[in-house]
Amino acid sequence: MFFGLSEEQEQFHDYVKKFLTDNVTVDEIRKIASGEDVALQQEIYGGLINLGINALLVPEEHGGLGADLLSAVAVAQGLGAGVGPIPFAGAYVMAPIALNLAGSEAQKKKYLSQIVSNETKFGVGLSEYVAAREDAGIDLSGDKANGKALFVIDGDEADYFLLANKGGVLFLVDAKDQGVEVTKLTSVDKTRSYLELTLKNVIAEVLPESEKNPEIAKKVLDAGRIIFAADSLGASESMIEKAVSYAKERKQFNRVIGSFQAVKHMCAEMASDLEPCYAMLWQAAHSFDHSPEEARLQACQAKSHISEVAKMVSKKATEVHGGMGFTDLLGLHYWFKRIGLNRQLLGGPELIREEAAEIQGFNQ
Amino acid sequence: MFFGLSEEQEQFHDYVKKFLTDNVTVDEIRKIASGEDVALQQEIYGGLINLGINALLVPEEHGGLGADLLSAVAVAQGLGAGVGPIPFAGAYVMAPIALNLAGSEAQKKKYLSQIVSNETKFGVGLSEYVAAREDAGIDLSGDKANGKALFVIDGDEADYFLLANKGGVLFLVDAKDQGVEVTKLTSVDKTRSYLELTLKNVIAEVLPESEKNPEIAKKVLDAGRIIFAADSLGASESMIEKAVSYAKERKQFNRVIGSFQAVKHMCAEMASDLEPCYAMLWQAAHSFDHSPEEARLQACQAKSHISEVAKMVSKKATEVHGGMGFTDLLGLHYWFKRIGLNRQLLGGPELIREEAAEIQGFNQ
Amino acid sequence: MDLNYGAEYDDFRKDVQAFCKEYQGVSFKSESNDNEMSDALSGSSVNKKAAKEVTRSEWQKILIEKGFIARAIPKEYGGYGGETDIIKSRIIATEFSKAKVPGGMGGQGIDMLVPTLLEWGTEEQKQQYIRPTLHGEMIWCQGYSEPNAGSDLASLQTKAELIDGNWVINGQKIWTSTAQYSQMMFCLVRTEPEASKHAGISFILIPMETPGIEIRPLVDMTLKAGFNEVFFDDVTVPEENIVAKRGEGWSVANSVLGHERGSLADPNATMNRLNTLINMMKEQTIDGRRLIDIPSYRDRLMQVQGKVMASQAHSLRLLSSKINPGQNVKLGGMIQKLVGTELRHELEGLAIDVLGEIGTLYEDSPYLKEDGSFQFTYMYFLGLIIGGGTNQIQKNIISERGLGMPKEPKVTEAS
Amino acid sequence: MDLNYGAEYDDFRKDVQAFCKEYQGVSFKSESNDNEMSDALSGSSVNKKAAKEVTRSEWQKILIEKGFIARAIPKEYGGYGGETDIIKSRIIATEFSKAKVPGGMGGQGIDMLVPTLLEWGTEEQKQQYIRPTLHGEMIWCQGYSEPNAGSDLASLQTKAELIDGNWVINGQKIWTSTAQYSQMMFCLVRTEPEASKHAGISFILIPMETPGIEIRPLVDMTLKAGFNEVFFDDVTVPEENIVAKRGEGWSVANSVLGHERGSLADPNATMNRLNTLINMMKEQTIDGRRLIDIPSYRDRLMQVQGKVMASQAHSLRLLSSKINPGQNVKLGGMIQKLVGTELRHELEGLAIDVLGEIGTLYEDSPYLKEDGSFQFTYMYFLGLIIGGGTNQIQKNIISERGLGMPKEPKVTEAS
Repeated sequence: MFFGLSEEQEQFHDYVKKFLTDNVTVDEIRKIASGEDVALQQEIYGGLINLGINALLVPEEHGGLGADLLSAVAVAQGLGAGVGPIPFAGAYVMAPIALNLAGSEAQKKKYLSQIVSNETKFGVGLSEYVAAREDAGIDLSGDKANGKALFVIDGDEADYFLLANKGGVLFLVDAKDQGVEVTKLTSVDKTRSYLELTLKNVIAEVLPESEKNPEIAKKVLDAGRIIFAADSLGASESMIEKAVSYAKERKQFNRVIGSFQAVKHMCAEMASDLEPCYAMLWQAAHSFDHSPEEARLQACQAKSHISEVAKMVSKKATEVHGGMGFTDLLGLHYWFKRIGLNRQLLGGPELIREEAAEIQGFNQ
Repeated sequence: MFFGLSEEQEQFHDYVKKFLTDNVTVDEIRKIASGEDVALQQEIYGGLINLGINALLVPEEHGGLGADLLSAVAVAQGLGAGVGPIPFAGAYVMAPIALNLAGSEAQKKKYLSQIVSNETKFGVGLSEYVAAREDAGIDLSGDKANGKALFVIDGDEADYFLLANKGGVLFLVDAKDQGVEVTKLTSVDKTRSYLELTLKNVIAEVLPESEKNPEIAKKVLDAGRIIFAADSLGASESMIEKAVSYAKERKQFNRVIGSFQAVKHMCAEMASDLEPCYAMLWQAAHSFDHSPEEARLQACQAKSHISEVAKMVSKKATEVHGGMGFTDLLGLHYWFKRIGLNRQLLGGPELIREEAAEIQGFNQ
Repeated sequence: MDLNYGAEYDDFRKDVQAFCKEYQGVSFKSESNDNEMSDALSGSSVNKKAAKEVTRSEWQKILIEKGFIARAIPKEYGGYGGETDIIKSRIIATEFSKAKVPGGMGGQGIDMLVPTLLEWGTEEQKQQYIRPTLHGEMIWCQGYSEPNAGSDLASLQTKAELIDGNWVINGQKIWTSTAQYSQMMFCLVRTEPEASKHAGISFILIPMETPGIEIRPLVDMTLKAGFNEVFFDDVTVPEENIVAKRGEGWSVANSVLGHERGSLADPNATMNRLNTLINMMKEQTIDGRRLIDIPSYRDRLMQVQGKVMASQAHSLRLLSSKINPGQNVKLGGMIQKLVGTELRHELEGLAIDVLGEIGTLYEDSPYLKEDGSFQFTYMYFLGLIIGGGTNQIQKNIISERGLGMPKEPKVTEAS
Repeated sequence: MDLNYGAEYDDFRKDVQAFCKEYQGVSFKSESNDNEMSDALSGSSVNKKAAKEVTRSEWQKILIEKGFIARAIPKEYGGYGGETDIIKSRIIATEFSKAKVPGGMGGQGIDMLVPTLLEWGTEEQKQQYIRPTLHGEMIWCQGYSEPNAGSDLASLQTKAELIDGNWVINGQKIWTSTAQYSQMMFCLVRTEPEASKHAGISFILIPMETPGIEIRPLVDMTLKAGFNEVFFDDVTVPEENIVAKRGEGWSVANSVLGHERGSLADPNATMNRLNTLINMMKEQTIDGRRLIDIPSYRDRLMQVQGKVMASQAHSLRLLSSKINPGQNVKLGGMIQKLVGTELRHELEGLAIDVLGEIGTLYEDSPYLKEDGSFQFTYMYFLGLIIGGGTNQIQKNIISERGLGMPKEPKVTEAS
């Protein structure tokens, strides 16, 4: 019996976290966020692709590493810890899982190996499936898709977009299709891409199993939620580390502020609330692969609970930094904003808790 | 322009608070709560009746003081502050308001003057009107009432019970009616009476205006909620006072514990959250008499918000007292339990917030 | 309880209403130092289509002439020359807000420097600075905080030495808003290095054109609001630019500091924002369901509404205590900054949550609600939770001065 | 991640299950020191109709013989004489809980004194005390806290002087649960008044029959649970009743204190309570609406469920760290008392809220749900938030030992 990340997963995590710490200083994040240094972003992206994060969840038969979701969680924690400015949750988790579960043999063969070779990149837009805002929503008739998808993630250089209609039918559209109009959306978190798609009579390549089994779209969603929870957990962990070490150095009233009980207790509260989240998250990821009957509830609860804890951490850690926490100088706000965006992606806490109740049959 | 309790209301309040501080020590509360000293309870009751709390809300034409609800709030704050072990919210606020608004001229003449002379006492049971639990509920047909009323307040020595059916029709039943079966209920707060009534073909004396105007029952409810909010506010104020003064005396680690930032901040948090509640409460009471269109929302929000603040205060103040807060020695728990009971009476915060939303037309 | 202001004030209100009617739709010829988010912060909606144009400075003069601002400031210094009347101030604020007519200028010159000079300044200083400040022709910034003197402001190290009848200033200030637009700075400097921490500080007025001043913009987490760092390298100003005596700077600063703390989170602005949020929750939908019909959002909304109502009622009680000297609400005033900033931050966070992914949008998008101001204000009020005496410091103050709890034992050596 | 325990453990589980089947319905011949609320505290439901009756002591012996308790305690002292195996412990706990078969006795003798003696005791002490303690024939109470030594336990003042080969003890203890049923007390006393605070304390065993001991019940806010004050007036016990050396008492006490802190809020008990709450919310109604269908209650329930799930998963991680030495979860162990007690208090408070007025009932009423245990446990866990090192002290520990933050500067004189 071993409850936790395996040695290999720990290594994955530590590598990602260290890679970002070493290669992505706050100055560099700033340049990437402002769009000033696209080359740098590409370089970082390349470095992490070299590690194989793209191949992680692709089955071995298609050339991937065939790892489980917990391995992806280990990576996501590292990306959150270093506000990794690259695609992951959509492109390398939700897309391969969707293709593998819902794709035809031909589709799997074609696309999964292209994910491994990184020839083909996928943006993912399930927001309308989760909760449609404004006049968004996609109408799928035969092999034609029309409508609007908001908040597509990982789509900046995408060759294809993985989308879903309200019924959970998953399909791909080619980014080069004439009917696809792409608009960039700017969120608070500029380290990740965020798009709006307008589809006019676009050819939709349906992943056939998703038509037969609406549980597949839910499963893809679970995976995405677990990954965003992992990202927020990693970001929270970093914010606490930064707050604690700032409090040990910063002096006011002839003392390091970390010797004031108020500051100490804020740090203790953050750490105490975050600590059980690791196990919660890992259990959800483990269940995703090994105890599917428990996975949905655990994924929902992990996403909503960790989002709440992370919000608290993002506020308190900023407060511990005092005025410096509010400036751009330390760049602490990149973590704050990362947590802020993750919180809303694929459903905010209230909506997900409604789902958690539904899963347990609590809603009439 | 003057926003606050008038000098007279302040005096009322201070008198009640001082009367209880002087006459009702923790030892005496303990005896009253355990039912050991009924005579003492009667004595206290008598002392407060002498002050005229029974006549407060009865119009002058019926021999009362004709005061406004804010005066009753001043009294209720004092009762809460000293965990006054006497009837008030039901017997001397809701009952006279109900009789005055909904009674026929004959009923007013008869009952209101009897409230002033304290010949007749009223228990009040509106719980089923607010939110019926279990198989409770009262069926009113013609002049006969059948059913069960839970959580009747102020009913220990009542001559009559003021009740309502689900439609808000208010009526009186004679406690001596053979069909009235009274069972005592024990709540955590043993300083106040709590009854269950079973009615079998009991003669119901309807207050006729309440049949014509269902707003009257709501108004009676508003008054009750404002009074319970006032009681919790007074109890919270006392708990903070006790916590602060304990923290100034108790020493640990060679310091008074009130010099520890953790303890200071707990006290500051309690005080900061409670302080705006005074104005909120007074405004609600003032609106009850002078701006009826604003009163319902203000009453709901005052009851739910102050209940939440009081719950927080009751926990933190106990924590500041450390182990002594948990014992019966200081009797702090009488305030804790008073706040606990008030929170649920006439609707807990969630239910009342639902009503607050309804009042504003937010529910579809 | 008496919520009526009386006949005199009813008449005054009519005057104000008439004025507002006359000037409805007034707008400003563009001047530089407007903050694009100032409307979100003040909770008001922007009146974008304007009928009449005046300059900020002209508008100031009109308002002073009517006694709507600078009411209690003597005529000889450019004020209206009347009595302080906070009920009238409130009536003005309410009616201007209702009619969406812009109020007078704020800023650290008018809010802080003018009252300071009235209390501590020499006749020459009053003559020289108050009028142009009131007229909006002299903008001031505040030089208080330093990188190593934040919560512990009194440990500030910027030094001023009196050399040949001039103060020669060296050091650095931080969190200096509007420094880049200001003609003047009022500044706390250490003039008596031998004296104890608090007794060594003086209050000095510095023209921002003086050679040796360097202003570096300090970008904050919103990437919008304008703070600065200001560096002094042998900045030389005349000896008479000191306000009060040497070493009295701490007292001078404290005499108006409380005022700033209270004004950081105006309950009326918070109520306006709440109403904006409610309207938005009635309009926006998720899967066709109105946001306000989603019970868990609605319950949070009701919780916030309760707090906002309490705050607003509380501000009336504070107002009352100012005009009814017997009313003691000492603690009531102290909590305003703590409670107000936390509440506002919570409210803006709720707005983001109900908007979900739309709530994460920022800067520029057709889907932005209220110009993306919820995200901006959510962060900005986190800044205010920290700034102006962090809320941890506020809790110290409330417990010590409000509840009479003992100070923490002093520590002399750094641990 | 590997949640399987392996074949050996699967077999063991089967043995336990067979045992549970055999003893299903076992109950105890009434003995005095049962706490009527202990089932609510442990989160289990009471099995009121019993088939077989045994005494507590007989049951202890059966369980020891099977190795279900006292597993790693040497046979010579009355234990099973096996190896510590926390997976087996967990399997036992799980299966006993499922089958509603009562577990072994707890209490301060078995949980704290026995491990202390095994580590620090002389051979004679081990021989004399461990066996009867394990068999439930010797009940212990703990004499640590004093009225003026709560959070600051090391400042305790109860004095023991060595006079003619006996310890003569004077002073007072508080928070002594089960004192009235105990044969023995293990007690911290000051034996070296000249030494520094922590170095002056010794750990002494006191028979409760010794003349000069007075026990006064200490009623707490629940009006139920049994704490006591214990007074010592020239209480005389033999010199050899000291455990370890003079002045080592603080180290002795600390070697098992951590254990107590962790066990104050068992996540499995919390999960059981959550399930009880969920079932109740499905059954109870307001105006005919099920409680669980009221969205604001349900949302709070889901929030609490999230925390409970996190806690339960966390306890698995802690278990794992004990059997996989490389796994470092130092901080993870430290937070258990803080997080667990707060969560349980919150959960019980939610149960009261959803029950509304019914939730305020106490002691005796046909409408009581779960015997009124929600109110009891709500208060009891507030007591645990305070007791066993208040949660403020826990935060000090977490920040200092867990996060490496500096201690508060020491103050030598009282302010």
